[in-house]
Amino acid sequence: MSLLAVRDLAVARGGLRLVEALDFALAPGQALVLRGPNGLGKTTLLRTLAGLQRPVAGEVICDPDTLAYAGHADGLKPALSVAENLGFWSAVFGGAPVGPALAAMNLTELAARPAHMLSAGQKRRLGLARLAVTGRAVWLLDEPTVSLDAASVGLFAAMLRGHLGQGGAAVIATHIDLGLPEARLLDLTPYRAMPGRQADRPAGFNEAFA
Amino acid sequence: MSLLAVRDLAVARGGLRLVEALDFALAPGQALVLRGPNGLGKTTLLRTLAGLQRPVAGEVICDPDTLAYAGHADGLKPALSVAENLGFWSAVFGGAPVGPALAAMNLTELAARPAHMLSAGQKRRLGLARLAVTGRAVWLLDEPTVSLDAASVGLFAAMLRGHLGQGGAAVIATHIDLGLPEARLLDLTPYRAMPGRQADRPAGFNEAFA
Amino acid sequence: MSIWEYANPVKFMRASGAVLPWVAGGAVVCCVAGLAWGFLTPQDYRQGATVKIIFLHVPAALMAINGWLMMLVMSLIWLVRRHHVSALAAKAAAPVGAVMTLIALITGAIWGQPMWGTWWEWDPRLTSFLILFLFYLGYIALWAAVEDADSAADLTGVLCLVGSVFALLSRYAVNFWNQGLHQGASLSVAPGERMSAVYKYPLYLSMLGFFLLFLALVLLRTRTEIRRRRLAALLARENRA
Amino acid sequence: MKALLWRDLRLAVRAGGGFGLALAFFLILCTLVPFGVGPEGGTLARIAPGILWVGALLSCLLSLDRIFALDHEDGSLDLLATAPLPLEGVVAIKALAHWLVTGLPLVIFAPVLGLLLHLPGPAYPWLVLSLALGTPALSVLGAFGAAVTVGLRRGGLLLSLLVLPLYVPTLIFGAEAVRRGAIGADPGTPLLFLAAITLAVLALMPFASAAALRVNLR
Amino acid sequence: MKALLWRDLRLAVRAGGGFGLALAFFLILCTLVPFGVGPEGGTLARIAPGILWVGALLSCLLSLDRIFALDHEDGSLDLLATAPLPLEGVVAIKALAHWLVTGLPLVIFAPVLGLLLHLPGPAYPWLVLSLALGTPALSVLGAFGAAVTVGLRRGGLLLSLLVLPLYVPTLIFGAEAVRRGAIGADPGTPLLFLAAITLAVLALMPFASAAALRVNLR
Amino acid sequence: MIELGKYAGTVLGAYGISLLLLLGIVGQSLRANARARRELEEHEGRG
Ligand code: HEM
Ligand SMILES: Nc1ncnc2c1ncn2[C@@H]1O[C@H](COP(=O)(O)OP(=O)(O)OP(=O)(O)O)[C@@H](O)[C@H]1O
Ligand SMILES: Nc1ncnc2c1ncn2[C@@H]1O[C@H](COP(=O)(O)OP(=O)(O)OP(=O)(O)O)[C@@H](O)[C@H]1O
Ligand SMILES: [Mg+2]
Ligand SMILES: [Mg+2]
Repeated sequence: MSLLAVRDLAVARGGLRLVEALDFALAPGQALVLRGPNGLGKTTLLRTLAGLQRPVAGEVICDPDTLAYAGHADGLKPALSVAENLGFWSAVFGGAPVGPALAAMNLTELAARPAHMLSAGQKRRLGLARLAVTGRAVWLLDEPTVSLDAASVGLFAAMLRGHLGQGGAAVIATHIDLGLPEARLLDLTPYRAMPGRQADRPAGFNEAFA
Repeated sequence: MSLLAVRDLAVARGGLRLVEALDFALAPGQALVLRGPNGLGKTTLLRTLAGLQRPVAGEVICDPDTLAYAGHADGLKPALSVAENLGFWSAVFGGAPVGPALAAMNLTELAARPAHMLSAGQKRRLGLARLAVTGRAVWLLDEPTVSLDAASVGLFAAMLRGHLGQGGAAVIATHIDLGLPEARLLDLTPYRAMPGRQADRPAGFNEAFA
Repeated sequence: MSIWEYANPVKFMRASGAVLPWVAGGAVVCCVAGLAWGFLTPQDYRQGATVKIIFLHVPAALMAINGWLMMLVMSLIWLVRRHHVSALAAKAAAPVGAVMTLIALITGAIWGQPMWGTWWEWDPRLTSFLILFLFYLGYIALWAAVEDADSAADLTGVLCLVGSVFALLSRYAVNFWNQGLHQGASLSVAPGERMSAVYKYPLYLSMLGFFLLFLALVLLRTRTEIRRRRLAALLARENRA
Repeated sequence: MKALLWRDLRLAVRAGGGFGLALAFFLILCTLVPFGVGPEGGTLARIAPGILWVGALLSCLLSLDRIFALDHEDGSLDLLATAPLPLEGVVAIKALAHWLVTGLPLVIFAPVLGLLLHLPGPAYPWLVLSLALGTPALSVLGAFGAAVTVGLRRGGLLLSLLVLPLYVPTLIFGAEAVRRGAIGADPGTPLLFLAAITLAVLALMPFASAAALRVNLR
Repeated sequence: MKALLWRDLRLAVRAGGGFGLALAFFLILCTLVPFGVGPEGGTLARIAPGILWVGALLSCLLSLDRIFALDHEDGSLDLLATAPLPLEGVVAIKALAHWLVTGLPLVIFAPVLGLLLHLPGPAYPWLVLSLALGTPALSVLGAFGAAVTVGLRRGGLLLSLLVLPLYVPTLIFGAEAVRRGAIGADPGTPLLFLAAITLAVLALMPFASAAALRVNLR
Repeated sequence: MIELGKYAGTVLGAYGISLLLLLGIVGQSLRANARARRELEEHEGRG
């Protein structure tokens, strides 16, 4: 059984389709790395998978309660400490302990520091540690290693590998190499939507009137 | 003559020194790449060089009117178009034409699009194009290639090389490889401040009372 | 080959293009005739020449309310059926309705000066019109503020629904708050103090004129909005390609 | 849900004392009015119920945009929308937190400000009661406005334009109750209406707000 | 400098019509007060000068945090601080843009709202004159408050707290001038004080604001 | 000429302002429509 499958999916942003005719399935233990030039629609695709916007065509087959999304922004509260930030998300997602997650991203020493005192890379690490406390099986990650130094990229790869090993899965949009040779690569460039092709139902105003 | 020189510099954030005893000079045509693990103080150092905060000790020797800073945020107005955003900064910095800058970062086709409709990488490209219209000699860049795809990193490297070729200079904090073999590397790790060492003048409340 | 050839916007453009000249012509004829006739009516024994204001005031007030009702219906159609033209029609109706409200308010205020001796009185009818005007302003401002057309249509639709409930609620609240000076509905079928025929027929005519004018303006503005959207859509598509 | 409420309250207390600020604004407003209107006790006493209610409404209004804006900016809202909480619940909790931080302190301290404005004696219990009944509606309606305008830059003023007309019925019945209390009349009817409005709003608005939020997250 | 003014005005017009919004808020406020205070013309006429001035002040206040907050969030402020403009000039220009967008429309439309509140006839010219003299000071003082609170989350209410006390003298003299105008007395003295305050504030505050900004950028 | 009596200013003012407003919205609608049509035709003629 696949954790996440996508059938003939088309996603749109600003009322225009970006990527279409996507088909893939993700079994437990698999990671899919999305590639493609800037502005192709990777972020849009991930948000659609996460259920934040609806697909224009096709369908996403998965249980929404197995998904954890991590976008460009980390969802951190500057006034709360590292441990409090993580503890909140843990409580929301059912109460996994925060200790191991902090340790996995090497944040234990910073646990008491308010988030606004973190550097760019430390914030990102905290954002990634959140994934570990969600207890969700499918991680949807949008450029997770932005601002991370080499050592932290290694930590992240190790955490991801552990997650996959426990039967999780991940979809990752990134421009740089993650050091995950076992991940499947999916270049989205061939799926770029053709402006000509029309659908039965317009994706929005832009398609209804063009 | 060097465009930017630093003598026995120490910088602090949140009242604690991060990096100290820094000495370097940058001649026209030179680029300096700052390396160091997350949270070491690269951003803080760049902001000090830009004059946004004062050094705790030592001095920065340079004409502030030769500096252009580009931080984590790009300074874009979502409601203005790409060309208007760039045109504004050009007007502020003395009216360099925006056409070549747009072309350099492959933004000409997007010129009329409002900035809020750009993807992460497109925004960043616009932020970098701004540097070209400042007409400033020394660029201070904080992780300039975040979110850029490989082609755009190439564009940026080409623009930077052009700038250096015209007698400019650059200080760049980054974790990834820019494809600029001629740049000087400076690993900041050895300059990490020792908590024990006391200065004549405390950097702030935290040092004054420690 | 584009959806433009057979989908709703095309049909709407064709139909409205055919109807619009007639509606507009009727509007001009009825407005001019109604208002001119009204202007020539004799003076009322109590109100003097000021009765003539009624031929502006009442039709405008009616269309102000009907304008909002139309927006409500159009918003519902959009929210339920995702019919793009109806969202644009709701958008097009708002400024027209707001102007009608403004006319009712201003003529009322001018009328109030001789009749009640004050430009403005916090009478319930007047007050609830002022509130209606505020709802119109909020609706228009929201359309202007949201840049993505799809989100703007959805958000203004929800606002229109919620606003309708609260406009009604305010009407009753205001009534509770202050019993006013304003005329009751003297055009109603209730016997007793009925308006004399001298004033009634020109009033009917100018009401019809205002209705047609409203319709013509909404059609015209909807056509404008459709054209704008089409241009934006074509540009967006070119940009993307 | 409880975690969310706790976090919001903790943030309110920690980030620059949101707790006291609405109150402080209320206080300042009630001191400014005499400067503007002139200090005669008679006039002040007459307008005190209205000013107190308008003041409560404005100090509620000023903090509205923070209900969702911060969470939207830092991405928390995206994450909450994919979390195992219904979005309606999130909206309701955030409105509750807003009320606890702004509405409740107003209810408690309004009598003190009534003194400043020479509010007549018999009106005090009705002032407290009407505020207690009415301010929850203000928070919930405000959350709707905040949900509609989240993500819009310079949403602040637009938010006021959208929300203030929605506040009219609450304001009318609230102030009317206090006014009747002040002159010794029976404030029962307006209070009843006020309670009815609040209940209806509490029951229905979270759905509209969640719908607006979903649109804005897309 | 001109480029900055133009950009700010353009943003105000474009991003949701900031132009009309302060005005709309003013209008709403002036309609809410009678709901609170009651509809009697006499009471309203008595408090109209004060309400109009307090309303102008509040609608100015509500848009203050946008003066620097947006520029700070998106990093423009960092870049402006390193640009070849003196920071004092940046502050002054931004205050000017704020006044053009909020203060000026208030000055122009205040008489209409005076009608709603039954402001007595002789007061109208003084209302306009006092607002024209006073609102620039409101914008400049507001820019100072915005500079102090820039970068603080939930700065909105804190900003009000800081700025409202600074507004008190302007409010007192402004409202007093209108009040005197309304009863036919000579409003010369308060107007003179008002003008003096505005001039002093215009000359001095940009320096304080720039200093505060520098601290917050660090 | 019709007789307006002492209310001439009132009545004429009401009619004047109302007609001005009506003409305003009509004119604005027509102009906006003409402009939208022109821009659209220009664009379609080009592409
Ligand atoms: C700003 C002020 C005013 C507003 C907003 C206003 C509003 C309205 C509205 C909404 C109606 C239509 C009611 C309906 O058809 O059910 C109406 C009708 C009417 N108004 Fe006014 N009004 C104002 C001032 C006045 C004044 C000062 C007078 C005259 C003394 C006046 C006289 C009338 C009359 C005679 C009708 C016709 C009533 C009927 O036959 O239904 N109004 N007004
Ligand atoms: N406001 C603050 N108050 C106190 N300390 C802070 C504050 N902001 C950042 N710091 C701390 O200062 C240190 C340096 O931060 P800085 O942003 O300069 O690091 P950096 O080298 O740029 O890291 P990165 O590669 O992650 O961007 C970090 O350890 C951080 O935790
Ligand atoms: N609000 C919007 N309205 C219209 N178009 C938009 C909007 N936001 C983004 N776009 C466009 O949609 C396209 C896809 O954006 P998206 O963010 O999904 O790209 P991406 O693949 O994640 O790019 P990047 O690698 O730069 O992050 C881009 O071309 C962008 O310009
Ligand atoms: Mg992206
Ligand atoms: Mg950094």
